Amino acid sequence: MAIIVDATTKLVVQGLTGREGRFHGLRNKAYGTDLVAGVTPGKGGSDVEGVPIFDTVAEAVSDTRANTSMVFVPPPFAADAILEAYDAGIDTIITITEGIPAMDMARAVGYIRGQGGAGSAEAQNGRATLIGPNCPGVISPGKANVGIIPSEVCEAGPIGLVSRSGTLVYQIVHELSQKNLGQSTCVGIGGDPIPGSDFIDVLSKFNADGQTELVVMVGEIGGDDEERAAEWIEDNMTKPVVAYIAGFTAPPGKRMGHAGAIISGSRGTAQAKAEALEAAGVRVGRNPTEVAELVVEARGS
Amino acid sequence: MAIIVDATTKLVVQGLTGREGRFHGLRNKAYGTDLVAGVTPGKGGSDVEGVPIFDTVAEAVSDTRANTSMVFVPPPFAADAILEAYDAGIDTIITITEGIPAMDMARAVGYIRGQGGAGSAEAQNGRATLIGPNCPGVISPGKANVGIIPSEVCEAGPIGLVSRSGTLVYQIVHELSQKNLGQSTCVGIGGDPIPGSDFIDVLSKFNADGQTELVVMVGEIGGDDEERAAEWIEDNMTKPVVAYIAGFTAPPGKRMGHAGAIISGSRGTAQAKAEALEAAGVRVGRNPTEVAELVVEARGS
Amino acid sequence: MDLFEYQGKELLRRFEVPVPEGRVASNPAEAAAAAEGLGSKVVVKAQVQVGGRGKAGGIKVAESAGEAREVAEQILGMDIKGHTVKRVLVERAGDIKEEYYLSFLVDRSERKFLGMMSAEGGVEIEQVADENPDAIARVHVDPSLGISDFHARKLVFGAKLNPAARKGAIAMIPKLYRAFVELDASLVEINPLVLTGDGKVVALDAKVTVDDSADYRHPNFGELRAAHEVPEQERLAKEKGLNFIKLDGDIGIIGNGAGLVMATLDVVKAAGGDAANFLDVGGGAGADVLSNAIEVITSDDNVKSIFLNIFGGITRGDLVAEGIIDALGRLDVTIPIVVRLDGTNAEEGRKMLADAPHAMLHAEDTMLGAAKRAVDLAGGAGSAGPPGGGGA
Amino acid sequence: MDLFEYQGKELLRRFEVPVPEGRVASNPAEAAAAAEGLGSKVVVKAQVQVGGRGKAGGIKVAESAGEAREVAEQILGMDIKGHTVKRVLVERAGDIKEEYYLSFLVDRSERKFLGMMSAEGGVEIEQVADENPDAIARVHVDPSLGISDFHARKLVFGAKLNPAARKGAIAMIPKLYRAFVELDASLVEINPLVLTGDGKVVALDAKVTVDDSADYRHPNFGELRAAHEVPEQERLAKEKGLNFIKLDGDIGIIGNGAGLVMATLDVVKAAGGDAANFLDVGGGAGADVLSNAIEVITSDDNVKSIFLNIFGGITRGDLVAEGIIDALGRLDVTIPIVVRLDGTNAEEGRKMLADAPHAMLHAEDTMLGAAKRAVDLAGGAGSAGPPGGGGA
Repeated sequence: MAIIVDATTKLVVQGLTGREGRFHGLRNKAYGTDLVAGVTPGKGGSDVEGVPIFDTVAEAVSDTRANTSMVFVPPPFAADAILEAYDAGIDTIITITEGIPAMDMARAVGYIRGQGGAGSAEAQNGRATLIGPNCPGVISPGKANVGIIPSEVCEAGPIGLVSRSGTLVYQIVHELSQKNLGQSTCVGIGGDPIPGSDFIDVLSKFNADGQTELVVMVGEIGGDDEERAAEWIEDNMTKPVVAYIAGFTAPPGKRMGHAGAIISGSRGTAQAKAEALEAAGVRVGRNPTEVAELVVEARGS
Repeated sequence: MAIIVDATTKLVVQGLTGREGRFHGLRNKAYGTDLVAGVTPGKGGSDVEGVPIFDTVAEAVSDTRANTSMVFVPPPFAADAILEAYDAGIDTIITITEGIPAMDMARAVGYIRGQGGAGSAEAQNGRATLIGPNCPGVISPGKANVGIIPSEVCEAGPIGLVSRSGTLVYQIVHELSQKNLGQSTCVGIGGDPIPGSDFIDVLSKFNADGQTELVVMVGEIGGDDEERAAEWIEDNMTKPVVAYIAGFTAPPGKRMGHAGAIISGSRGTAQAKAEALEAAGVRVGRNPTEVAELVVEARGS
Repeated sequence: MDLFEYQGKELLRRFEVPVPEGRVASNPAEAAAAAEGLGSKVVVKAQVQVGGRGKAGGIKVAESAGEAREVAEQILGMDIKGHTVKRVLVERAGDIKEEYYLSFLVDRSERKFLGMMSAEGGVEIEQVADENPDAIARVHVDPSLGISDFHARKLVFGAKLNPAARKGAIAMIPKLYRAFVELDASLVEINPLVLTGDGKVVALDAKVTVDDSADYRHPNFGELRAAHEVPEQERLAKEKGLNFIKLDGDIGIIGNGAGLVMATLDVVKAAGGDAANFLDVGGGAGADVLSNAIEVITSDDNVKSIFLNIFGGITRGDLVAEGIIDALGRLDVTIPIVVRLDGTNAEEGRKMLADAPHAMLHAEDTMLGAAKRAVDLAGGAGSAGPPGGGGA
Repeated sequence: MDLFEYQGKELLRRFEVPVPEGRVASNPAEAAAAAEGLGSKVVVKAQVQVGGRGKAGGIKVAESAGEAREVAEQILGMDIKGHTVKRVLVERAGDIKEEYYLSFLVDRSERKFLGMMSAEGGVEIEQVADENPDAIARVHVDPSLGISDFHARKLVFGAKLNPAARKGAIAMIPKLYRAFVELDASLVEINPLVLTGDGKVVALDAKVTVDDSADYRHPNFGELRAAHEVPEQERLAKEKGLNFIKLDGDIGIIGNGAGLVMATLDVVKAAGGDAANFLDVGGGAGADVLSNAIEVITSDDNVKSIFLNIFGGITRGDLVAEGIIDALGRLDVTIPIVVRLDGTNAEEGRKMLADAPHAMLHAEDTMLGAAKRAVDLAGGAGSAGPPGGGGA
């Protein structure tokens, strides 16, 4: 099963002719992902190592039936690219680009998720799943890799992983794989102020996924995503969750690279997040190695 | 049962302190509609014949649990009033105001109905039902009247009525009542370029309504609402439909008062609409009296 | 309101949509001065709101100011499909390489704005739609989201525009969209949009229709409207708050609500008559409005009888009767008026009319009966049979 | 970037948000000239990005230009909670009748903008939120819809503002919202918003935080940024494209990705050490970036050991090794560097390091092992125990 990307993924890369888009797009293809098209306005009709390039996503979808897009275009054009993918009927839009202005994302994410009313934060109302921006993408080991997560560290298995931090995805997957704990899907949701998906969106997908037996969530200081996830887990999650929170020793009020990673008052500290999660029955590891140990323990119990 | 308004309607009138809002609001109340509040910014704390006035719809909803709003504010402020009602959690918003700029309605209606994708024209995605603007409102005889339809001509019964034209609602209801054909609900959807609900929206509600046994739809020249309704009826409608189309003798290209009532090419003529409806199995009367006769006939068959 | 080409272009220019430099002229001397000012070869274009003015001789090139005067003289006063040319637009002539089509309009069924573009411009878009529908690229823009660059790309690449025109077109489309929105337009149509010899993309024609409901936030619309000629009777009716359109028959029609008035036209036709007009007194009309409506209709010599059809909602029957009685009292009415009155306070109204009999006043109970009576009183059925369309 | 009050107000003024007339001054003479220019009683306000400057004596009234010079002399150079006052804002003093609170910010959880207003202004809003949460009116604005008048009314009536201030506040709120959006702000906070004696509603203070990611579309942000002082080491790091923050410990930290660096800080703390800094080389760092990072850290005399923790994704292990070798070659490195390298091309990288031994270079296989080693090499555990929080 897995979530978000799998063997049915037909990928179009927006920005496939760029340096990074090409490198990672072809790397994803080499992994086995069904890369069917690239889009670069004005380069329609050309190809990248046999992958056809189109001028618009609409044309790519119409010709190749692409259902998933990876957005690798520069920040000033990225929100427009996301909206283009949505308009063209793409269901899963994974944005790797870092440094997209929050206003652009607010407009695009708000539009695509639908305006909704109360509870809009709890589930995506819209037709499409957005992941990112400023994220490492999504890998379902053995099925498809869309993004920049190093597939070498991953193994297929029953553990779902969702993380705000990119390199912590790699670190935790590494720890899991070393203990032969394979992954159903690893999802980097990114740490930007306006994320396309948050913990709850991804947890609810894992909850419904047949392959996933346990979920590891990796949070960090700033915002209250982890606290809201804790509430949601308590009310809805039927599978065990193990968590890791980075930033226990981060000084209050210092920016740690992610716009979201600013401690705001008492909520938003690693401490508060860990406590909220533990109160919801989640085991919280103190370091990545301990997380893998807790997973073993949770599966044994 | 009935649709849109009924005995559970708790009405707030936006603009109850205005001349027309007061007249019709109190008239609706006299009919038995549960008028619980009025809203006029700056007049909060006062009352109109015992009906409390609030500064905002949010306060009115919080104090009175109003679930339906009638918008009677002047055109420059009407779209804002509609958005305010939606933001406050109102489920049914009926806008009587005439002369609201189409751009304002495009923004408000588009937002409230949700952006959707293909098929967005076929069903309201949003939480709220919008009726109007530039419409006479909705009456469910014996239950509630929200708008300016003269209740004297109505009787409770099994016939649903939906009309783009206001005065034709009165005329057709009159013809029906004279033949003892009572109405479940009479809905004026208005003839503006951007209507909150169209024929399909209302037909689908009648289709699901236990009280309604047959629906009369009253169209007019311009646009292709009737043609799209015909397609929808053929595929979805389980109850007989009788139609009337005004404007067989209207000269092409002349504006007939409604912005929508402009003949555009071959589609949009009364002729084309009548043919499309008949092809979908709808009986089309040539004048209001014949419509009532066809209803009798359809119910007999 | 449909704007004249020169008005539409003037407004588009404010939104930085590239249009040719030009000036409007209402006499040959002004045209010559305009050409002088532009200092180059010019095009002199009849300002009428009807298609096909090129074929009708309403568009001419002039190499000099003198020549501009001459062609303006020819064009001004011309009749093009019933429209008299009152003004010409004198524009700098450009080197046209290709002609395209571009428009934005309100799409009622989707409740969105629809952008359309075609590489086949300069012809009627309906013709392109019929003969080669794939040549028209379409994109829906959600009003609450607004335009994004991809919408422009979808149009330009979808229409397979010449690569040389891409950049200019992609830059222009969002500007045209903003003009569309901020002008409260229901249509902006550029046909043709041209690629010039020096690689620019320019709106060579412009058809702009603005929403009359938005007049209140466009103080300049009043001035634009003043340039539009309206038949005297319609102008008078408008001044009195009536929605009036002149038609060709001899039975005057007065009703409340556009739908009811259209239905009244239809039943009159079915009864063998032809309507002389469409007159909607609107909702909530009082006595004075009704009285004015009767005055407007009776001032038309073609009218042989009047059918006054009111179904009161906000409109009150007693006030309608008051208006009729007032009109009959202050005007010398010599043509029969058939009155059918129902709805709010109709009984009171009918009683008032019965209490104030007048030789020209005829009451009828039903719409169909009233239509027949009006046709009879006008001198019997004309040529018409029942309206077309399959019958039930 | 957090703007200074004077910068925020200057920007808000462009969006027609009413702010007091004022000028910034960086020395007493300029302050006197500013007061002279304003020609009235003025307020001289320390420009520091920290709360409580009033209590600290950083805000003073001056009746004359001379007095303005005197108070500016007192305020300039003051230390307010660790911030040195480099500039003062000299503003026309007004007659303040009431103080309110108003802000817009990005609400991550709702993915909308949140507007907040309170009739209790001039105090920390967190305090109001704690003591009297109902005194704060909130409204969410959907970014794709934008602001509508009702949002403003909901705030103003919801906050039970003095009726005398309603009109001014309702007019101001949409302007502040537009400033928020068009400035790419993540926060605009007006505290206090004041009602003046003559009935005007004015932003007496302004806290504006803008989104650094949007720099490219705000050419003026560079100039605004220039007014901000940054510690020398951080400035250098930023020039080299590194995300660097100075901390108080003695173990230098280098990692890729903010999350991994934060986790590294945590394991160092758990191992009994304290980080000297936070340094994120970002994604896809090459050899030069790594080499620069080592240079920046080794230039800090407090650093006793370095923990370099890389898990390659886009970042390639071979390039990391190349950077380390380069740094060790060109710098006189005298403190131990513990390297833990995993992920993309990590094997190649580890081999390259093994092939180029250096006395100061120590390889470790795991994050925990590397943390312990770095702490040991720095001279053993300090005071810290494991980080707080309930255990598993």
